Amino acid sequence: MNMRVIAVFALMGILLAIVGMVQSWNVAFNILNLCVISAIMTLGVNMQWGYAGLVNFGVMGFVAVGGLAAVVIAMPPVEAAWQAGGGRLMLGFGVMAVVIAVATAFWRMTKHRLSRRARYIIMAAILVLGYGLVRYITDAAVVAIEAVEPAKSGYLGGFGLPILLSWAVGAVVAGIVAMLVGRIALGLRSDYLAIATLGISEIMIYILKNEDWLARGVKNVSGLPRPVPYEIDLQQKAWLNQLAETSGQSLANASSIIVKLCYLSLFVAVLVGLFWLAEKALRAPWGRMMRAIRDNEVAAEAMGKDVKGRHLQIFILGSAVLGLAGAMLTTLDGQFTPHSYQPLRFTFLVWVMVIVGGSGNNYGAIIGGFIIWFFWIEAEPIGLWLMDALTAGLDADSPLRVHLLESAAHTRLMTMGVIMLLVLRFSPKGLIPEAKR
Amino acid sequence: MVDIINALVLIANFIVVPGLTYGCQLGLGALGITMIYSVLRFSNFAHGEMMSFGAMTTILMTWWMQAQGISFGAVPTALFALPFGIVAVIALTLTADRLVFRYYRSIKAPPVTMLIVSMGLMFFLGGLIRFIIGPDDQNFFDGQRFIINARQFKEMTGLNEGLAIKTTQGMTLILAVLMVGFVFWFLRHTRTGKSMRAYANNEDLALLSGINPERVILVTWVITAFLVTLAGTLYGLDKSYKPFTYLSLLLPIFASAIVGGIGSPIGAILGGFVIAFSELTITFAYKRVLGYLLPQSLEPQGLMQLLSTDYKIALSFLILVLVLILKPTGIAGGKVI
Amino acid sequence: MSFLIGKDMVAGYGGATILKGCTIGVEQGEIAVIVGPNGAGKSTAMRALFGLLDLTSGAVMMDGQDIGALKPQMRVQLGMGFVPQTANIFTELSVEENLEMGAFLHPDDFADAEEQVFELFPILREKRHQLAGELSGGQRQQVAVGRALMTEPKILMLDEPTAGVSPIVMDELFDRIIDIAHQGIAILMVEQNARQALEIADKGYVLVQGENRFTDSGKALLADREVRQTFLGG
Amino acid sequence: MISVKNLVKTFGGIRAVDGASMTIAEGSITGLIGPNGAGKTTLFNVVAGVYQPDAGQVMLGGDDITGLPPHELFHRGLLRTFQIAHEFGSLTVRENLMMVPSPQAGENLLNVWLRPRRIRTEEHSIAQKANDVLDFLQLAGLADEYAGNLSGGQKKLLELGRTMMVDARIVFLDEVGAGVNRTLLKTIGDAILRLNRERGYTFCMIEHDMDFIARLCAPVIVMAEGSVLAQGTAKEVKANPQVIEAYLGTGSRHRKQRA
Amino acid sequence: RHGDDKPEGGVEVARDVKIGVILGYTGPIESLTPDMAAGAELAMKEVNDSGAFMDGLKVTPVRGDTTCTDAQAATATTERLITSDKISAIVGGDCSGVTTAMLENVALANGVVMISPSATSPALTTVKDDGLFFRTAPSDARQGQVVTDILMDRGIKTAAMTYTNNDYGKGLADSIKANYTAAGGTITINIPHEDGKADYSAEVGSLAQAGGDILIVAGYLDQGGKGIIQTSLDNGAFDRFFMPDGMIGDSLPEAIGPALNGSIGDFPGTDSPGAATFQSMASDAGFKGDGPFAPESYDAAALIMLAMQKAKSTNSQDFKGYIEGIANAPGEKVYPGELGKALKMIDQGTEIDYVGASAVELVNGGESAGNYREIEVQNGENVTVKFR
Ligand SMILES: Nc1ncnc2c1ncn2[C@@H]1O[C@H](COP(=O)(O)OP(=O)(O)OP(=O)(O)O)[C@@H](O)[C@H]1O
Ligand SMILES: Nc1ncnc2c1ncn2[C@@H]1O[C@H](COP(=O)(O)OP(=O)(O)OP(=O)(O)O)[C@@H](O)[C@H]1O
Ligand SMILES: [Mg+2]
Ligand SMILES: [Mg+2]
Repeated sequence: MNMRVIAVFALMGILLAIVGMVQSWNVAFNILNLCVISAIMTLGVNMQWGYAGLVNFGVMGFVAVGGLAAVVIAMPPVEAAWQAGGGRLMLGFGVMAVVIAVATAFWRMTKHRLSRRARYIIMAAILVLGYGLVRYITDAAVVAIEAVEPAKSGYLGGFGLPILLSWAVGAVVAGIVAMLVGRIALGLRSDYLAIATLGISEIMIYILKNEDWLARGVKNVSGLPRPVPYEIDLQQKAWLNQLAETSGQSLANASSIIVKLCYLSLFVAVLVGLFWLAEKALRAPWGRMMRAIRDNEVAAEAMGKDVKGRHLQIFILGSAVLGLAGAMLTTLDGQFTPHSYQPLRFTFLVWVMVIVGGSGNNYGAIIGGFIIWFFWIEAEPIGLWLMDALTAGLDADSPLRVHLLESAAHTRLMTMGVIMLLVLRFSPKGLIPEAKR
Repeated sequence: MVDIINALVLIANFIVVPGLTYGCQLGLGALGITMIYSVLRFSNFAHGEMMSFGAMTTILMTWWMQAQGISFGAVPTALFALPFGIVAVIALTLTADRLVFRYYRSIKAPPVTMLIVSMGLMFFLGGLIRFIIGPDDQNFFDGQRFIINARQFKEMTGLNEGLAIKTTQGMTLILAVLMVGFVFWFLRHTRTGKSMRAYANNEDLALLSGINPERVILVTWVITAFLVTLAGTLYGLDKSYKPFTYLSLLLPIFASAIVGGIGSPIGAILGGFVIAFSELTITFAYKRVLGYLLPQSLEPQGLMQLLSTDYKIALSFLILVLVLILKPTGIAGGKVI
Repeated sequence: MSFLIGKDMVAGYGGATILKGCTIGVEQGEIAVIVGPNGAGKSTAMRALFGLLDLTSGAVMMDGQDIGALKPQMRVQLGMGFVPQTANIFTELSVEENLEMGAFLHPDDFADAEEQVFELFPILREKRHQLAGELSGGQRQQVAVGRALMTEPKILMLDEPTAGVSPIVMDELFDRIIDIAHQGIAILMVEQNARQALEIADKGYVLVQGENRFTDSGKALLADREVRQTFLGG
Repeated sequence: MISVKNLVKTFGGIRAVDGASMTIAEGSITGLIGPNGAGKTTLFNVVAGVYQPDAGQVMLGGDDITGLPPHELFHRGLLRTFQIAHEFGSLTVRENLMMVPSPQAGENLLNVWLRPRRIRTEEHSIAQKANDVLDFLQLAGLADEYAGNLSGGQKKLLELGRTMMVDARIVFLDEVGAGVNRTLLKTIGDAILRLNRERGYTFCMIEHDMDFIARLCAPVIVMAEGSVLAQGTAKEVKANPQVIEAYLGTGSRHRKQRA
Repeated sequence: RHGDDKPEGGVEVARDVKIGVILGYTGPIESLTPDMAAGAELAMKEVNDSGAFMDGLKVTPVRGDTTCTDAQAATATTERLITSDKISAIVGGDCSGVTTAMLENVALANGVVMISPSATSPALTTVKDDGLFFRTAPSDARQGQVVTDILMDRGIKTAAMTYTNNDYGKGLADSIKANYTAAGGTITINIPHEDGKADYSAEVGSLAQAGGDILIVAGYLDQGGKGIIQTSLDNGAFDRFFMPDGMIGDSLPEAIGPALNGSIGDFPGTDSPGAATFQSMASDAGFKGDGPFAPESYDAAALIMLAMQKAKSTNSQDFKGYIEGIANAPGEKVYPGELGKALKMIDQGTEIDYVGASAVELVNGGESAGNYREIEVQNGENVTVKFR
């Protein structure tokens, strides 16, 4: 078992090294950085699916929430927007909170006092009036905020704090969102839960796309501050010039590699920490309880386990990890673009990683993140190379060869598909299956 | 009186007809999903691409027929190319089963492994299709476009509002209803259908009853091939064929299957309608309808829209979540056929 | 040589060998009963006889022919019927559809056979349109046996058919089994209600840790003090 | 200890439990018998919180426990087994037992990360206990096997074993005997008696093996068609003509023929 | 297809120059990109055929996929093309999100010139780019004015509007709305639509109810934009449309048929013959030259090569400063198909003003200024009726 873990990770290292040598080390480190972030996402999903059997197809939404946190924490505030409508908007939120509080209080207090029908009617009235009131207050504020230099800002901006802080905030906010989602959806059975969470995450993305005051919507926020130095600043530094000269690298290369290594060390620190926590938990009675719940909820409930509560707990934890990964990703990208949160990229791909790696197993989840990300990026050159090799015998401008090379981009998808099928064929329980304890 | 009829026509034209069509399109897709789910026990994410593949082969065949000068007047040529598409998809599904799914069945892999495997197939097919026909839009409709169009309708009735019904809309509606009825009847009342459900429920016991699993699987894929080709082609005829849309179509199709209750053929169609009509009715601007119905003095100023179309898709998911909260196994109480 | 016989069967799951060369056989018109402690390999032996599990060595013969290479569905066609110990009904099919699946290979005389099952287990007639998965434990067991009876087998194999059924139904069931045997059908049965079962058995096997410990007529085993003490609960 | 009043539970049109009332006295071993489909298991499920009743009330001690979720009932000392075994298939047999005690310090994540020592000692004692139970059930050899791979009877034993992992006040046993070897069942019967006498467990058990019932249970409650048909000692019940008619029968034809 | 083994920088000893064509070949705009790439590659072929480029150097295109949405994949691809394939400049990216990521995370660090043929986001105007980033797609602000002028001149006072829900559509719609309202027009409704979706009946329903003399569709001609027009015509919601640049192309009138006659639009271009030339060149080469951003792609590639020629270097740092000068007046006007001539003129020291297929004019540190043609669909064809 342990041999297998070592072998698979060694293989991964070799693959990256090959990329480093054949293509370039910059590419290798670029891939590695995202491998690590992917591995954090898979850890999150694996907690939910592998430990507890919860199918969360809302990965995309939680990652996006984490990304939003990066914007809100790190971008400088837009003073003009705050002046134009910030106060009014906050007032609106305050009113919203009051409305919700009043509604819940009413619901609780009248439980045995009013007839069901009366309760529903009054409740509906409170909500509708509240909604109207909130909209009345916020609409004007939103218009005012979005009118402030719409091409450049048009949103409230953030708090201008160090972006690393957003990693923690992203996790917390994603956790809070997960709590709300979990309360609604966790009663559902597997496939239903999958689609419900997917649906909710779509809703979340739509909010991000359409509420411009929050993070500019589809107009994107770019130029997020970095936690690491900029390449062009590094290139001015004497020590780097020296280093580049001694190592025979070009200045640009050297500076990019250094930046990537800086990111890498941050990411790896997070991954190792999370891994330790997750591994501890999985091996403790807590993990045993979770697996028991996964196997048979009815029996676990009869053995005194609060299945609902535990489901919620793991849902929150896993989603928080996804939020953390989302904030890290946005930090690395330096921008927040709601459009990029597509189910294919963030839900399906991450699930593929978990299953290919081997669910219920933290090593498996991590290696799944590494391998699949690697091929997600390298499938394009591999496909191109394949096409070239396949048609090498053909005339340089034979129509078939031309067509094949022209459509080479699509071999990226095909290659990806074939690789997935092959891996799952030869280790159907994932590269590193769940261990017996 | 005329006002009321005008209002009704308005609603028919902008809500009922498109809703029925779109609902049926989703329903046909969802029916295929349900078919695979209820017999082979996994959510087939390659479904969208299979639909696309079916439409593609039909298109290629249509082009060929058109090139040979074969045409059928008012009826779209594609309808006659359809059988060839179906044969091609049968070949595809059976090959895919043979090369891919069979192995996982034999080792009794859990449904999510099958699901992920079908994603692998989705990637592969997606690439293959673009490879063959390219990523572009393809128009392959010929024949008569409208059963009745808005202008004709206005002239005929002398009403203010027009009503348009496209040939493809009529076709979609009829075929979808026929297919649902057939699948329901087949699973419910034929021996083969029942044996398929039995196989799905307890494979070992099915063996002990003398049911031949190979046959069950064969029949399942054949019916699925019918469904996907039909759904893919009708959709392509009505809107237009473009590989990428079939990927986007996957989500609403799954949503329909789930809302209706996955595993239930009737549920599939119902789910399709719920998704389609929730989008249409809630984002519809009722200004003109109310304009007809209310006295002039009360005529509304705003658009009278419950929710902006910005949130159209979010809305269909919201409905989905609401339905599931109220009825956790879907409208038709899934999993039980 | 018996009508159906598994000779010196060795089989297991993955690493563990469960059957260590046991032999089990039954004649036409005869009732054979297997008893033994939990985990002795009784169910495994039944599964091996039916081809649901591959033998490492040994042979399965029916009517003098080696059927070891046949798939389970082929054995069904040869006339073997089987009620497994667990997962023995189609939970998502109605009671009637369960029976119908039993008659999958001979749909023609379905109505008659169904009538017979309903006579044996009257409660099933009432529940015929209910999903089998919603039945009580004992009712499920009745459906399971009913389904196997519907296959009109030449040899009927039952793995603990009476587990969880009420005394009155158990008696009915045993009576029916005797009737069936009288029609010339071979019956092989695993039972924990061992005393009642051995009473009607022509032949009894005591299986321990995958090996034959005692083999004799039902009566003789019942009379054996050691057998009663260690395996039949005194 | 437990009293059930006019309990009703329906599934669609089927009245599975139809106005049943009964009390299970503290310290008793109460037998619950009745024809297949009488509603025994359903009654258990309602009492144990798996189903919400449509009408009626369940009291434990002096408290109304109607509709409480199962895990809370567990903490109040109410344990149950399942007629159709509900093992945790991908846990080993030992883990199946070790997960039972609740709450465990190791089920709290903060403890897991911050107080490993405490968990280790706790685990040690739980494992000890699990091993004892496994020895008793003759399952020790299979301790590290996945529970999913057990034989039918072994799964039933595991069901019983779980109730032995903690100190319960009342234990509901749903046909633990079905599929269990009769010699072993005798030993189990002894254990039940011992738990009852020495540790004061109250038992309520469904069983179709009348010898077993007669040996252990007093009183015996007979259910039929969702309500209580008769109640009394095993002997009384056996002699009750209604019970014979509905449940026990008059013996098998062939036995009568031979007699 | 292996890169030369010499390290980059220093003396140019390379036998050929590689230019990355980094666009979304898979993903939501996969149907637009093949023509865009073909446009860029056509320019390179033309240059190669002329033999006049930097003493006979050959230019090779290297394609890379951005997926349009996946910033991580786009950066990785760019990283690979720059550091492994050693491309000297980039035509791309396409969608604004990935373009920003490519620029900020890779191109800037490596000092490589990027000319995007299609990213229109105003945010890219102000991004810190070290003088490396340009685009041949016009910015939205100008187009809003042009659209307003056309509508007002034709006396159209009310309009419904829908835009594709990305930064291009949103930015354009905002700009149209602002200009049009200021000029006294009324936008009855302004709603987004998502590209690549299954059905647009709901959007069309709302648009129809709000009404208006015309429907402005700020989308893409083979994406949701087409779906909206088709659906509107099918159920009789609108019969006249305004189509901004993303919607103009022969394929649309072809697909929709006579119902589109009378609809109007605008498209970048002057009365220069560039666009027409490019179109016929494209159809000779077997691709659609009128698709959105195909001419811009041709121009992007052409500008890169002309600037290299002028700088006598393929190093971005050397030639980035010449791009704007070549694109703008004064100088000899250069049209598609004249790249060889232009290269020679540059060698001779003649000042040139590259007009190209889309009449590029770079302002604001690297954006297209945008001249527009007013289009009207007549007899199933896009006809230019006026220049603005
Ligand atoms: N989920 C359900 N849906 C519908 N009917 C049900 C359901 N569960 C039980 N029933 C019906 O309720 C009745 C009582 O079932 P229950 O399982 O309580 O019987 P029981 O007394 O335990 O029988 P047995 O001795 O066979 O275990 C049966 O007729 C059964 O068919
Ligand atoms: N799928 C399996 N994988 C591994 N071991 C198994 C599997 N099924 C059964 N076993 C083991 O094989 C042994 C014999 O099982 P079997 O089911 O044949 O027992 P049995 O005699 O029928 O017992 P019971 O009376 O309890 O039903 C048991 O120890 C069991 O743990
Ligand atoms: Mg057994
Ligand atoms: Mg029961």
